[in-house]
Amino acid sequence: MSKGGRHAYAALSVLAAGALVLTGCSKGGSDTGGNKKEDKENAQRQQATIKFGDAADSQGPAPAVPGAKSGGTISVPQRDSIAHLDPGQIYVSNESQLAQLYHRGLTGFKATSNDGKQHEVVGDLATDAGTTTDGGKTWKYTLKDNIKWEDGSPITSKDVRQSVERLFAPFINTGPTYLQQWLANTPGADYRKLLPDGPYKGKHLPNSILETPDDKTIIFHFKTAHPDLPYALGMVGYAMVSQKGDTKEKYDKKPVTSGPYKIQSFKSGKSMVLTKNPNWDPKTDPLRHQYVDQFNITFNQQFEDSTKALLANGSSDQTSVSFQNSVDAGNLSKVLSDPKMKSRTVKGYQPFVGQMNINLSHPAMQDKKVREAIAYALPVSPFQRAYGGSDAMDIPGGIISPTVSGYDPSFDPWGKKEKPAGDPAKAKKLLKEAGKVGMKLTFGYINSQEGQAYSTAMAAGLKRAGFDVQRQEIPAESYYDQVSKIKNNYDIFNSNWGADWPSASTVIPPSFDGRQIADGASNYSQLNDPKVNSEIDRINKITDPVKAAKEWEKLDKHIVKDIISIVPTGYFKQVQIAGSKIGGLAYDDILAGIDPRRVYIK
Amino acid sequence: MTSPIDVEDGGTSVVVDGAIQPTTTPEAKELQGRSPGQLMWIRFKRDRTGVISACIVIFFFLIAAAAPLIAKLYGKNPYTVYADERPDLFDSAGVPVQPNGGISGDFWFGLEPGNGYDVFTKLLYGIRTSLMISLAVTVATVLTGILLGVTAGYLGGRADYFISRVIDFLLAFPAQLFFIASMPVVVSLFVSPKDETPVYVRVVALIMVQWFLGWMSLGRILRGTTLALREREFIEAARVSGAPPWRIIRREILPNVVTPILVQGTYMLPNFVTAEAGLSFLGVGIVEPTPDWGQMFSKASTELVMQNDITYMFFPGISMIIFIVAFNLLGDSVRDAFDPKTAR
Amino acid sequence: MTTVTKEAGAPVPADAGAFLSVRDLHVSFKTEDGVVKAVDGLSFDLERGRTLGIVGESGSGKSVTNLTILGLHNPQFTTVEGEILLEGQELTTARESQLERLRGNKVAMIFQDPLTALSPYYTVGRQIAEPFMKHTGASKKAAWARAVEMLGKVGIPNPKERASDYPHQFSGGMRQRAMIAMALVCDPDLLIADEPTTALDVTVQAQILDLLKDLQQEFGSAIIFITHDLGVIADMADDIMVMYAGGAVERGTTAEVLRSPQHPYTWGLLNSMPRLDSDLSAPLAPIPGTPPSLLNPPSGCRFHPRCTFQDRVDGNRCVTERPLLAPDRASACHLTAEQKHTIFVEEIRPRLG
Amino acid sequence: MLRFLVRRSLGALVILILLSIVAFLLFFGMPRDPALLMCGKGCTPANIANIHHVLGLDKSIPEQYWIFLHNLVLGSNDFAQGPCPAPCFGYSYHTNEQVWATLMDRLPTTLSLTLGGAVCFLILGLGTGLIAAWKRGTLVDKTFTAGAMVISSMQIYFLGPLALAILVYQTHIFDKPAYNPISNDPVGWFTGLIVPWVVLSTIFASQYTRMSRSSMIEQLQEEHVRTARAKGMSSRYVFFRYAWRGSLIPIITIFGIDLGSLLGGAIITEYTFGLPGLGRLAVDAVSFSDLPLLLGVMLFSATMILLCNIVVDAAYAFIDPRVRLA
Repeated sequence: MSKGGRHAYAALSVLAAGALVLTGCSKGGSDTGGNKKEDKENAQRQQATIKFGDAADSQGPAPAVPGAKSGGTISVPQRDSIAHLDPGQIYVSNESQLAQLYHRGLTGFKATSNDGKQHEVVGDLATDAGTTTDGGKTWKYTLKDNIKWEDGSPITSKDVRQSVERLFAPFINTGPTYLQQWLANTPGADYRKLLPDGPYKGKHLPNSILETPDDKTIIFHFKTAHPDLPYALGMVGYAMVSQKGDTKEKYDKKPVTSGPYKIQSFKSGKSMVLTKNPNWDPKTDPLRHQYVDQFNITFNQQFEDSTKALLANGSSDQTSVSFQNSVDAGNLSKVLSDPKMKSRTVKGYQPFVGQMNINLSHPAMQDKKVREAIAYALPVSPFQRAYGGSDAMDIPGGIISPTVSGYDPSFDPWGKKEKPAGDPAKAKKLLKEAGKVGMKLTFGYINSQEGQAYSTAMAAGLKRAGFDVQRQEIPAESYYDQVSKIKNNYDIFNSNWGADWPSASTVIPPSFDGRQIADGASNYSQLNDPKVNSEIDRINKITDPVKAAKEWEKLDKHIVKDIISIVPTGYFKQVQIAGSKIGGLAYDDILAGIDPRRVYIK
Repeated sequence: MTSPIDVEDGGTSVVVDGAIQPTTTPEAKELQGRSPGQLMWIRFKRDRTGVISACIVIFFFLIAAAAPLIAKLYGKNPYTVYADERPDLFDSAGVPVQPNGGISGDFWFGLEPGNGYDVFTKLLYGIRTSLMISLAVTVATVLTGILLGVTAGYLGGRADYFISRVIDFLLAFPAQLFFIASMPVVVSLFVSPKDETPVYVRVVALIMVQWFLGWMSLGRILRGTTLALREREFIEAARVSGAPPWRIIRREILPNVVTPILVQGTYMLPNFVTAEAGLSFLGVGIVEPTPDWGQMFSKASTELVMQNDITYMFFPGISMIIFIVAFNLLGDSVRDAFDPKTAR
Repeated sequence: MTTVTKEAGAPVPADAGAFLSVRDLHVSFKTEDGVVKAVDGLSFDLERGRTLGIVGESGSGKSVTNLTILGLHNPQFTTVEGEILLEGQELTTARESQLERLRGNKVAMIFQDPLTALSPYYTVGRQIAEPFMKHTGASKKAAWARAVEMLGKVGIPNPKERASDYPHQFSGGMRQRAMIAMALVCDPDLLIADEPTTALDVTVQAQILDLLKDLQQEFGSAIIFITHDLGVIADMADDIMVMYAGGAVERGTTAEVLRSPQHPYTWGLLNSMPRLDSDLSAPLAPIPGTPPSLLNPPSGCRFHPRCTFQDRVDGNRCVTERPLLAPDRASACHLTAEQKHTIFVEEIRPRLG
Repeated sequence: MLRFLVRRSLGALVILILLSIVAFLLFFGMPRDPALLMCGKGCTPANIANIHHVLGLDKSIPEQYWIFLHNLVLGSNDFAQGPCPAPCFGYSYHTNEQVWATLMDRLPTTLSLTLGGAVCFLILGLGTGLIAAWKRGTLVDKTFTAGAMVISSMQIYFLGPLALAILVYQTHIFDKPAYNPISNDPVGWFTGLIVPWVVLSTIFASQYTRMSRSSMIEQLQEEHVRTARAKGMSSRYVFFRYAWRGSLIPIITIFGIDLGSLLGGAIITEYTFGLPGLGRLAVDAVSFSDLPLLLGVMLFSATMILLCNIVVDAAYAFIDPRVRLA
């Protein structure tokens, strides 16, 4: 449930290029200290991994937010308009975040602490997170009683079947593809061959793949074990679509909702009004509350605008909160240095980790000394700078970010925390040893404002170490399509990968499984290492998420330090602020922003 | 027939009977028999504003031409990322920690927020890029304007009709929109999207799109001038004497359209400079790290600069104002020198 | 009375009787190329009811003189010295508001090209009515009626309808009639007609001249008639003043000047004019050379570079000494009266036929 | 008048059709495939082909153009997203919104920016120009002329950020520019646009100062103006009644051009101030290879230019009785 969708990220970059402020920029000396403290917190977080909840955990209603009151209207300024209302099309984080209020899926991530840092996966429409008896090949779900669509009709397994089968239809093209690939047991986009027209031309998935023996029961059959299914089904992209109400493409404009709120009106690019859904029964829902009567959401509200209004805290702004918007970089130090204002803020990590991919398909890059030299030489400070400094970006260690189970804050293989601008001397020495001083290094960069900024500085850093860097711009919209081609010209290029759920299983396998190498696949470095492949298979079968997380972190270190197919460039962060009358404020790591389900008016 | 002295004007026109011929003014003939070029030069030299403006314009072209030399003497280049070389001068967001954008003895114009390029050399090279492009566009548009304008005016008839309609059509184009939309297209004509876009391709593309929508006004003026010249006796005489059209155009018409070309040219160039900078400002022109005037404005309009380092935006801003003002004044002076009758 | 002519610069008492008296007028313009002396020491007088014809080539200062009378020069660039007395009132130093009261009221002007001299943006009627309203304080309606009346008087058919036409809807002759109507709308005492017929074709020219004469009789105005056409002036003027390079070179009654001209320049003018009764084989003889630059006028007699008779003057006087114009019937030339007479009778008249 | 309108509209129509063809061809020259953008994760050639089919991009260019024209005039119900009444430019590839609706949605922003700015710069520019012409040669004139010269050499991309930095970011005197519909929030509408107005009108006004000054001075030298003075009309009367009227013609010509191109999208202004008008829309359309939107913006923009041209020509007839419309 993240904006890990690469096209979404590319699109965002384009938007950002248009003078939007994600680009960030902070005042001099705005580092508010406390990095050490954060590291400590992160270390604690490492132990707190995500468990699969049982039936008891999955029972509604959700635990009450302390001090919560009912009633009132919250206004929500958001920067980016929602493009999709059809759950199958939802992948981008701001859409997922809002969709928490009106779409429900089989499972969901339940915050087990009031700060939104600890979670477990529980059944949402299902009675539990899912049960498997064969290590993750077969998963059984049972629907709860009294679950209804907004029109009052019950949600049945027919709806679930419809929701799954329509994911194969051609018009569903922006949502996640895990479930489809698992069901079809194919990588890439070949899954569409399984049911090319979706359920609309009378064909359905056979019982050997998806079984719905009665109105309440759903059984998924996979050829290989997928212990992560409960996580995956918690994505809004796999939320339920009403079989009766399925209008194909038009569903994207007018979906049938099942959450505590229904969509009263939606004007793309402008506004959206959510009102209470009377057919939502809190007793069936372990995740959501219905404290507020109404949400008035307005789009195209830039970071500075929302920040400014919320800082001013006028009477109408007191009950206002943006789920998406960060505090704009210009106001960041002001907000963080004023205790009164700081009390209204929450901060946290976004799921993304920036990483410089080294294209292993190029012979020149297969020399480990060269890769090591790149790793030492590459400045990561430009990346931090381009996105607004230390309040918006952390200097990274490995590729498992602080919000993903297994993160190790002490991991810093290339000394970037000491020397964020790189270590050209060391790199030059390595390059000399390899006999490759002055070698050509083709650097593909995204043609966005940030991309231009950091790539020029990174190139300059690499040049100091003795590389002959050739920068090649790639249009932002097709950036990931270009770099994900098996045959591409780029020796190095940056990509930002975000976990789709807080398990390294959505980080390491997509990025490093050598058998996944294909045009458009996300193993950008084209790493095909037998040890890595076998480790991925081994860890993927571990059904205990806590144990799995430890193993993933070991593999992370192996890849980053010993194989060097990527060099991490940064952990994305943000600070958000709310009006003074907003209660229940929490930065939810999974949603990568303020949790909309628990806010209330004080 | 008499043309009374123009009292309102305060009369530079002691000029008497007869229409003013493009080649000579009767006054000139009477005084010393100087050629119009000499006469223009004399008038121009007398115009103090014009001479100062010309000096400023020449200064800009000189520093543009000598940018690499100046940078060498100064000991810096516009590509060094001082934010990484001298991290002590910047905070983590790339803002110079010293006041006034980090102006110091080392960095005369300070440092650029972000990657921390040296503003002084960046400005020099930026002026160099912008002037080079604008000069090329001016030359291209002038040549096209001459070619099509004179052809239309001289040939008349169908060719004239056709060219005039093309001019009308192109003038109805939303120019800026067209620039933005066509820049990627033109770039893609030269390179496949997978490859690096070399700087020269962007430069060529910028020249081409601006040229495409830049020549019409001059073309129209030259068409009108040629149309009028065509009816004049000396052209008629040349034609009757059997001179080929090409020769007539070259020997008789071109020398007589030098004035509008020179005057229009001096007005066009600064317009191309600002248009080019506008495109780079919108991000479709020259991009980082190639220094460019417009791209510096683009940088200046980021929140990073507007919030933290307002000093930075003055360097490209003031230098461009000086350049444009000087060039426009020069244009006025050139026009006045050629045609003293025009009211100011 | 004929034109009162006195020694240049001689003071004239205000009660001398002259209606308009110009005394030693100097007008110069500052230009980028230097100072242009457009009028250089000009004096003349004019009585009520008389017509003074001013003849000269372009740039001889005719128009400038008359614009200066009305104060229509641009004060920023122009220096005016000397006196212009209208009924004893000094005009060169008069305030703009005083001049405004005079213009179109006591002194009116008719310009050469009625197309450019009439505003294209307003109806003819309005343009005629405007000064009437301003100077007489008449109502809009009364002024309009007056405009229609004037249009009728100058011979525009259907004046009621035509008054609400725009100038471009009029023919050239009608436009000039409208100009005249506009000039005469306030019964001016002095009418300055600056080449009023030059832009018109010959038949219309004659009509306009007749009209002017008729109107002069009716209104009794004095007229200054500027032209370069001696034929026209013979018909119109009582007196003639010939101007060259900013100064008067000869003056006298029409008959005197045309019958026995005394100045080589006048001879030249007459020579260059075709006549119906002249021998067709006799060529016209234009004056050699071009008018002098007023930026840097020739020394001595301004006409000397073009004068074919300067060798008949003793010594170098034509080049060094500026000849003065004596009062009354006179010419500014160093030739003796006898020489003038002989040359005219023997050399010039035969050629004129 | 009617004949004039018909004739000019037909001419404009021809130009618009030619323009749409050029825009169409331009788009197909673009290096980017909109399908790539819409394809998302797990994109395969088959997927792209499918999107091409859905968008109608697999048809020949003339056919696509014909469909475009047909939809524009008659509307269409063939779109998967829903019905599309005429004038139908189709649905945006990127936002899935009706292009016409998007244009109409953005129009108020551009309209507020442009018309508000135009009122300011006309008053300011003509006013200062007239004062300078009235007092020509004096210190006031020289100050105005020099000031206008310098300001008109500034560009929106310099003065805009400068004004933002000083008035908004550093001193917080004004709000960051934003568009609030006037019907919802008249005060917010005003305060949100005041900085762009100031910048826009300063730069444009300086040009009008120079133009109206020189045009006035030229008119004051006209013979008919001299005639009016010779009639004894007061300087003020002559200045405002006679000279001013004639000086309007070149000003109106330029104003028509300026207004037309501003209404068609003040690209740099909107980009500088982050205002979501037609100019921003155009930039977005290009960067997303959004053909329907691009065509919509281009044609709308050109229509504005042509419309203003026609209005200007009609205005000539109003000012100058010599001009007849036919």
